[in-house]
Amino acid sequence: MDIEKLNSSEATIEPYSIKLDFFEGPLNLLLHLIQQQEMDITEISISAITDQYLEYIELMELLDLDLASEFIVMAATLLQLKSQSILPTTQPDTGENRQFKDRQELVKHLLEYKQFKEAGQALDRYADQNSLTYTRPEIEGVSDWREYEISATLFDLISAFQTVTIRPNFGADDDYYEEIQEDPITVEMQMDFVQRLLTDNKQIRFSELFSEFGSKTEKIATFLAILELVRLQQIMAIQSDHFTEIYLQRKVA
Amino acid sequence: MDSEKKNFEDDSLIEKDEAQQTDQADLSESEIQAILEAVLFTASEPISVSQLRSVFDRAISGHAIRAQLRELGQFYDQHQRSFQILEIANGFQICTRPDYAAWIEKFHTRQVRVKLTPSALETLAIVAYKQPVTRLEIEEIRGVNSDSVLNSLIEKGLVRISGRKQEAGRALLFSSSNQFLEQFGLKNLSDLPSVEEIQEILDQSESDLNND
Amino acid sequence: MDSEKKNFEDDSLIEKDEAQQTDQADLSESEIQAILEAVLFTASEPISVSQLRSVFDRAISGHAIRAQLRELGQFYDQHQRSFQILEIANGFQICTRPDYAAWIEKFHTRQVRVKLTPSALETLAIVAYKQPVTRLEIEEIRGVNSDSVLNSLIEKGLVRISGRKQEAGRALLFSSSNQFLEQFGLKNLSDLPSVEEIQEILDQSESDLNND
Repeated sequence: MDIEKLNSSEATIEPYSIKLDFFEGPLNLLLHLIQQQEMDITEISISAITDQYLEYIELMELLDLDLASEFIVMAATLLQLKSQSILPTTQPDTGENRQFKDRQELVKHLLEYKQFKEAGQALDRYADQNSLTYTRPEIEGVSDWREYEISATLFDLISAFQTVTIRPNFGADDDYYEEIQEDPITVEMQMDFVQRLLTDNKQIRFSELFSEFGSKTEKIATFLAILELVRLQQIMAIQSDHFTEIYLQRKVA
Repeated sequence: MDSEKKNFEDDSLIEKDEAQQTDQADLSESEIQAILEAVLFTASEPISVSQLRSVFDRAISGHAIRAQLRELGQFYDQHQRSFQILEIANGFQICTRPDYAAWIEKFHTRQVRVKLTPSALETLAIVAYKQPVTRLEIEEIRGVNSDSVLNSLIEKGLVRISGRKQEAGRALLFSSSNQFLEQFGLKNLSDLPSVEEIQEILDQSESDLNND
Repeated sequence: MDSEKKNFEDDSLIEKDEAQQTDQADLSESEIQAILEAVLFTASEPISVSQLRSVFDRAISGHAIRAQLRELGQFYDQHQRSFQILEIANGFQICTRPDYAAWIEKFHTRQVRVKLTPSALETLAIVAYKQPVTRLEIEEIRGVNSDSVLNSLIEKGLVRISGRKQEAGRALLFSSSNQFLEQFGLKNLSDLPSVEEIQEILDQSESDLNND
């Protein structure tokens, strides 16, 4: 992994260690990957899911996203489960530093987590429905319910980014860095660029934003700019269904 | 909780002449209904049966009050009024029907809708279904530190500290608030969607999206 | 009564274009009347005919709007609803009838008395955490005279006089009451969140705000 190299050679990106308050945990990422592969949770292949998970974590590190320690613990757990599945009988369970004893336990936990996640989504529909009924005017000030909307999750954004860059060994090409060192594109510039695009257009496709760019630094800068604008509540990322095109639009106050 | 309210009203602070004006002894059913309507009409939040009873110095039973509210709601339904009586957050409230939302929004500014992040929603769901629950229990299910999301739910008034675990550690316990019920349009906690209902709701929203 | 809430099939309405929902071309008179009712219901002040016309993109005449408002008012009168339509200050408003004023006032004075002001809450917190505590100690912490707020807490039964200080002066000591515990859903005093825990929550909220 060339994270250090990228950081040292890329001064324009380094100051942007993005703190994502809406960061979801490793279980959420696992569910995301399972859904992406259209797998049944009870049928998951530990080996395949571990590889995908690690690939994802690498990309998040490369983007210098503030990675919670839970993601690393989960990576270690998955690796242990994977080795256990390869050597099922000869490897006695040490039980140290891992969240789940075996695959079955992981599946059970994922199912429980999924249920609460879906309950949350159902409650969101209740809130939608409830917002259509109006009451008599309040005597005192109304409480402020505003919170930034993000219909597409962080993982959706990263997945979309993954598809517009070269996968899976994105950023591993040494020669490439020589070239982009000179690149003047900064995250600020891209924030400005995206905002300007959104004054002329009501909506833009996430993928279109990248198609016309050449270098990876530009793509990274654009991607980080999008995350930052979402965080600053300037724009919204909207996805009508899982794994479909993500649209960006200006956040209406 | 009811006992406090009883104490408040027993404390003879009510003016004598007011008591005369609001003598409930000879009220007819339709008068009771109209009084309930007037009280709900002037309230901007759900009012509990106990609160409504106190208007009548508790001389009228909760059963009778519910019966009148039901009749009132049926009247609004039959005459196709634009508002209805909803049972919400352990109380009753007059609200407009969803069909009129678009018209109301043409005149009044659209009400700000509860919009939580996916992490906040799943944390709220854990609190709502498993309450009372500790921070650690929430984190075990979510697999990620949940301090800031929990604090933001408390700050929004959707989650409240409801006590302490009696066991070792005496960790704080978290529960959902009445405001949670109100904002999500739930009668009470048993009104939370069941596993089957959740699936139905999500399937429904998916097919809505696909129809677009 | 809960039919609306659970009517998720209907919420395809949300997704549709708003203009479609508010097409005034094919509205019947009773639909116009119900829309006017919904708009007046959600308003806190009189609404002029011209403002009401704008809801229908001025496609409906002022004459027709007045006619519907008159009919609506007659409907309320005939069915002896507790509210009426009044023409005030060049506009229309739904208001409760004067007959119900005493009942409404009775309800709202109760409400106010159950709710605590921020200064009452602050004083109550000091009593709860520092008990037994003297009036002087409370005032030192709050930096303001706390006589009346303390009296009102005693009157509400949330604070009680629990004794006298053994030292010189023998000042009165104040403690929280059982009613306080009940009202806040606490089993006993050790259920109160610790000062550190409260501080943690407050710090977190502050840093959340600063991050915005």
